[in-house]
Amino acid sequence: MFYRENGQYKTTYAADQQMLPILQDRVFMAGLLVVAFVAVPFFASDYLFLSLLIPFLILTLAAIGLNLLVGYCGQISIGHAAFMAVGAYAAYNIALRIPQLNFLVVLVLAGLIAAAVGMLFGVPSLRIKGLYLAVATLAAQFFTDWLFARVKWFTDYASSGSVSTAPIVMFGWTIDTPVKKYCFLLAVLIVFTLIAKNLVRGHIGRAWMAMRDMDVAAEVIGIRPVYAKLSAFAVSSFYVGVAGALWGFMHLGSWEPLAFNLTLSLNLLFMIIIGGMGSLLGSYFGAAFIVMLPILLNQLPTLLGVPISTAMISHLELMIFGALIVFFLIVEPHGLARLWAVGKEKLRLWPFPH
Amino acid sequence: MPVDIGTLDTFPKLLAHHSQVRGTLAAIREKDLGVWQTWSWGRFADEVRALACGLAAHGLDHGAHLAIVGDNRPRLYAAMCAAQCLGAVPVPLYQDAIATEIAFPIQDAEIGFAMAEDQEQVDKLLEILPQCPSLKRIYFDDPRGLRNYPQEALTSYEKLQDAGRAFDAANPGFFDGIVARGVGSDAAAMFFTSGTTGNPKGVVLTHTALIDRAHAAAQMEGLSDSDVVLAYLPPAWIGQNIFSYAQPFVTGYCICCPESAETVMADMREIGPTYYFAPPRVLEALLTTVSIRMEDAGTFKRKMYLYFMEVAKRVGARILDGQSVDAGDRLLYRLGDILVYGPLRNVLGMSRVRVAYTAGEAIGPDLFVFYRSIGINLKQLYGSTETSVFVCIQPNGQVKSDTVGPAVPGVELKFTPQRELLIRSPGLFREYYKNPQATADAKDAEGWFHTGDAGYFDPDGHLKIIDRVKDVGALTDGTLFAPKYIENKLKFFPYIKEAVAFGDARDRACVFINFDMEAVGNWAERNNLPYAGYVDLASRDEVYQLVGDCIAKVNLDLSQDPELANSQIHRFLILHKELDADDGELTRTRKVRRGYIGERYQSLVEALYAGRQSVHVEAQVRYEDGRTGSISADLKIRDAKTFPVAAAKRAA
Amino acid sequence: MKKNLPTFILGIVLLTGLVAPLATGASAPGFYIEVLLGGLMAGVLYSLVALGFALIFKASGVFNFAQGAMVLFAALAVARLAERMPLWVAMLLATAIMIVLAWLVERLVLRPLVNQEGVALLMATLGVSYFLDGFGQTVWGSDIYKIELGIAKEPVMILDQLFQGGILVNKEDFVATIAAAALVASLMLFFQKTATGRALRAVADDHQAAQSIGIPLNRIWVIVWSVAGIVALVAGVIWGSKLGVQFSLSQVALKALPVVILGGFTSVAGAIVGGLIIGVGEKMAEVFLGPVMVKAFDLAGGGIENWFAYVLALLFLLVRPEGLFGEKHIDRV
Amino acid sequence: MSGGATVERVTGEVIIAVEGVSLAFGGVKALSDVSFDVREHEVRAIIGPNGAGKSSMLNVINGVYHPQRGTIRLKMDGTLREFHDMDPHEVALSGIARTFQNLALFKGMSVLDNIMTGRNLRMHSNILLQALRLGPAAKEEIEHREAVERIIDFLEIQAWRKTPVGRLPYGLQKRVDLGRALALEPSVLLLDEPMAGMNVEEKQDMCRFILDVNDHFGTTIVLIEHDMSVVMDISDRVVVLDYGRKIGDGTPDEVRGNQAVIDAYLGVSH
Repeated sequence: MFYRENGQYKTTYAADQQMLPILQDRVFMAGLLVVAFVAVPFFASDYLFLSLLIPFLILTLAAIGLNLLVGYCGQISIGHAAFMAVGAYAAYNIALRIPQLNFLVVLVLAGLIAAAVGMLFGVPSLRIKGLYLAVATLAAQFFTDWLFARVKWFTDYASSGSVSTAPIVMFGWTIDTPVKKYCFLLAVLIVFTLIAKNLVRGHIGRAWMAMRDMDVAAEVIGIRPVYAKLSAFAVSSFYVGVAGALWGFMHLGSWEPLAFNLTLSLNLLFMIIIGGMGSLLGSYFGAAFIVMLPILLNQLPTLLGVPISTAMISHLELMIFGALIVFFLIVEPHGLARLWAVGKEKLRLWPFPH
Repeated sequence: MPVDIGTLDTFPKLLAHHSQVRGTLAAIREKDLGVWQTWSWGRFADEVRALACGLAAHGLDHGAHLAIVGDNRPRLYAAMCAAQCLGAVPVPLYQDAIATEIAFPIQDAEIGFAMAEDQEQVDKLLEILPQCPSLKRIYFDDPRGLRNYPQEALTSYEKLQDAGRAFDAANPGFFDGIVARGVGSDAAAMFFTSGTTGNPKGVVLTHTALIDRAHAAAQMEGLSDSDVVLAYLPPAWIGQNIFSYAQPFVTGYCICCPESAETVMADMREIGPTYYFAPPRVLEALLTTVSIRMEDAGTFKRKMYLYFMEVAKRVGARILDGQSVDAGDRLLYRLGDILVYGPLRNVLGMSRVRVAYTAGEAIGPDLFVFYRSIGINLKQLYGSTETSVFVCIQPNGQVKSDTVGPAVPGVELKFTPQRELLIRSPGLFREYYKNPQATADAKDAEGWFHTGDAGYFDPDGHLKIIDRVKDVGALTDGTLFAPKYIENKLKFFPYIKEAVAFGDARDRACVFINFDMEAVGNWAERNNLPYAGYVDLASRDEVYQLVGDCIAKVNLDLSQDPELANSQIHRFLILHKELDADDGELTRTRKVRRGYIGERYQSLVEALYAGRQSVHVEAQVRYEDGRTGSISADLKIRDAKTFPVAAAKRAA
Repeated sequence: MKKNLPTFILGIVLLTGLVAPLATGASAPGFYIEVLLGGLMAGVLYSLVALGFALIFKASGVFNFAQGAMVLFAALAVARLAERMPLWVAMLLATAIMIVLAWLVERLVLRPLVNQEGVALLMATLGVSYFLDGFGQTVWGSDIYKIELGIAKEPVMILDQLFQGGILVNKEDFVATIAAAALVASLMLFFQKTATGRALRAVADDHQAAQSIGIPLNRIWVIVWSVAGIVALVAGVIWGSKLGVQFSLSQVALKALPVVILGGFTSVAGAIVGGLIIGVGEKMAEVFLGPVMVKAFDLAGGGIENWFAYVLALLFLLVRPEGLFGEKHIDRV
Repeated sequence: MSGGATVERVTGEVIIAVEGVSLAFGGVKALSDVSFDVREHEVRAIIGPNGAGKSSMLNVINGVYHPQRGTIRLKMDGTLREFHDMDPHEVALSGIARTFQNLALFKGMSVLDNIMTGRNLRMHSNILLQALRLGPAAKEEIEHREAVERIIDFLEIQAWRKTPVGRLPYGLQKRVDLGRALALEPSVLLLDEPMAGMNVEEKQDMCRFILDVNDHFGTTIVLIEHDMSVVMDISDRVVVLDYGRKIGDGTPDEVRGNQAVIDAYLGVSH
């Protein structure tokens, strides 16, 4: 309805291949960025930042990471929180042992370490497919759970096994208030989203998708499975590792063993199923959904005046998540992102239905 | 604004001018390899120069002809101009014609050179090569599939240009000299028009004629080098060529060639032309797809669409004409523009259209008003190959659905006593090629071109074309009777499929009607009217009522026009069978053969004029399953509602 | 033979690990056998759950992640029902509930997703798993419950004349193991000898062929999910009586996954052997390897059994992706 | 197909030599002791009844299956070299591309991206450059896009370049499959039943494309096809397989006259 595409013709491949080829989309995106960077910091409350926006930004980053592997490369993982844990503990230890290091460097190093570990656990993917891989990634989950709980070095010999981080100072800028954290995370997320977008529309992204859609054909036309799969594991784990470090430093601040357990892994998976596999936008939707649902469930009964116990709420949450997963897999396997795309297509064709 | 012509009296000189003044602006775009590849005016000039020199090197002389066979392609347009540079005459031929059809022009004009688009066209030319001894060289644009063709006559576009560049280097000053020597009175192009009988005639148009007309129209519409045109019709038709060659040369605007026939709609949406031309059949087909696609929409969207189209019908055209409309309607239209008209224009690729023309045949008022009501400035124009198109154009704000507007500056119009339209204009053709007899028949000594069209000026001085002059007759009171005009008016109603009007040399007009089975069938279902078939419906009073209403509307319309008010339809009957080309009642192109029908159904005609209320017929009919049978029926004859002329005049 | 070398090496390493505690004298023989028996008992339970898992995979190609949730759900049902009625009635009732559940899963989840890729089905069972966890705790409660089988829990000393110190065996464990082993045996018989069992195998080999000879696929699915539900019930009751019925049961039952990887996905024998290997392996690792590692790496306690099964399966995937008894997969293009 | 000129194909040296290849799955023999060769620029057909081992033969040539016995020699750098257990992507690197009997397109991707994937083995910019889409990576994308657009143009599928392949009708999907293989700029193209399931018009188009590829790029074509009239029309030499054995080899006319072939195949099923 709002699209006026006449005259938006492309005379070069660069213009044709740009990220948002339609002017109206670019305008919309610019508006969204202004809102996110200017309006939100002015108007949002600390509660909103801490319970909604900050977790949303970090989990989106993690969901993008998982989506690169599962949604784009078709390699299932149900143990991705393990790589978050690797990222978090790596960042903790680096920051602890080399305190003068810039936080950005710490993040990148943590991501690289997570990427290395991810590649290690991705090696079985070269020999096995789909379902088998699920178990391999579970191994990563349970092994890291154990590793960080039991090997004292990782937790700096803290007696409780829990760790806490020092405040983050970067270029003389202390990121301590929720607003600052929000702005920093938003910037990080945008950069990482752009990078992910570039990767998936580059030849490596096509190699991933080819492996996902038809692996034998992909190999026959010259794609090396080793490179495609391991690079997907590496990039994915890098993203998730960075997200883990941010989760630890910016959201939790201090955390106990098992903060990155199977439940978190499964939640990541649910984000991309509900949001949309093989869609970066879907990662945003999925993360928003998973972050908001419990809050809504907590608020709703109070709003309606029906008292429900907290235990009950957490059970309800499980049931709703479970039912939604099945619902989405049956009704819209491509998730909310597909609904968005369909809506957009409808607007472009308005008033025609197709 | 179009350029000041001044001394730029040929197309090659105009090209040189553009390449100097707007050398970096886009001259021609083609969607190729996925993006819009662009030739600037400078590049265009370079291509033409190399081609012209190449053709010169191969022996194309002043006055010789270059056949151009293919779709809208930048290189083919460059070839047109290259020929003109040498004083040779490009002859664009229809790309979808079969081999034997293109043989005639090549033989007729003793064409020695041809530029073909691709293998398909080359194959056709090679096929007729034995019959066309004059044809020496065939150039081709797209080499696909031609790599191993052994024929010596074949040369690729690139090779031709290479030869040209070598020639240019060896003969510096040749090109500039020969372009400078060209004069406006040289032939610029020859278009073959398909006559209804006999061989096609080659219409020779001079540079002056084409440039003058293109310039006059461009000035009238204020075209400039920021306009954009999509070239999607056959370039061998002057209706495309004038917009994709002559006018860009006088204004410097950019033309765009679609990627392939399948992608025209998509390419149009991308380009969003600002200046658009479409014959009524194209507009009709577009409207049909709009309607069909809307049928599939959900209830809400469909209701919304219908509601706002009603609003548009009421006020849209008036708003476009700048007339006063009350505030409520204006607001409603504004809302409709957001919800329906704007998106619709976008999907049709017409968001940016400033000026759109339709011509070539009569356009139904509903169709015409549809486009205008959604804010597209669609106008009618009148012209033909012989007149370099632009004879009459409806000026902005003075658009009517049944006239073609006043004469474009520079054109003189008059009528013979038989109401045949005569035209004198700088845009007239020089001659029919090698056909002095036909030339003399068409163009008299004083330079008036006899169009063969009958018409008159309406009170506002707009030209109204009603029929071919040979079909126009007169009622016994001496007033004009134009059967085709009346029939067309009837056929614009969806319920009426065919109509046959009688009245020549009679005291009043009467018609036979064939209704449209599908439309009336649907109507009957909607109104819970059970029926067994065409014959059954044809005898129903309800159907007579429906048709009678249509005729009444036509009569009301006719009564507004002092010239035609006496031709109001007084009586009508619905034929018991559908007119059929197999029975000789229609031509193969589905035109009614009025004379034959009049003879065959003489008893019916007589009954109409005898004032009887019914007439008995027995006739052979063929059923859908192939069986034949005879029906005998009493056809009803009804009087139609007519309107007094005087009252109409008061209203007007 | 060359290709089997890594498998061979892995086998040698495992065997060495198995005999090392005895050979190095790190453990007394009696204690060693006690641990071995404990491992075997746990292993039988793993085998049981893995069998249910393999059954579903064989018949419907579904990698049933909800197996753990089913165990928890069944155990909760029995525990809470048994508070109001005799245990055997509770178990019968819970069996009925599990069959209804199987039917619902087939109707609401599998049927709409028929012909989907394996990964989508796996994710669907993740959804089922979440739903069951939530639903089970909503209906049955979320505290720790007990199941009393009415068998003495105090350990009994046996073979004390053979070894110094004898071997301590828990009588309840012993009975439970026998029961589980009996169920495993009867499942095998069911599979090999009955018409339904053969039909199940036909479905596994070729869905279309099975349908064309008149086996209603949907009913087969209900049957295998019911069987898996009953298996989950038995496992849940046994574990529940041992560990208490609580949320962590579902994670214990998840170990069926590495078991089937080890045994080969569609192999019944593989599920049994794999279960025993994992049961024994992780118990041995925990008891004998654990202390060594704690000392060597300065760990805060053992807990190797949490990951041992998975890492073992992972190693197996690397050297022998088809598992011990699985068939090699050939890609058709 | 082309009206203007019929072109005599000039075939060159042996480019693929299959010698004594045997392949079995478990106990089932798919190929036994098959030998034949393919010459440069020729159109070589492999025919035979269903289950004759035709697809297995292609799979052996391009490394999806590794034969238990026998050798495959490929021409590289001007000489025939023997290769053992080449992986499919190595075969692709050596200039052999293929299409698939059952469409094996990447369903989640557009026509353009599917064909772009065929360029992957020619794209080398590293992951960091791609991540930032810096100079060389962007330039590479554009260069290869242009190559792919030429293929799209060649196969006349411009109207669908951004359509997800899953939405295309079957005949067009087959064209995209061919396009993806062409994107490799192969010296040998293996076509596994390129015209299966097509109507007459689509078959004609596909024939034209195959011959144009052979003519325009000088690509050697090895194709499996069931439609005998097509095989006889466009191929230079034909190999006939039956139950995994070669029972005939020669020009279409020779094969047509071969009694064993007539018995096994032509006479019975067609």
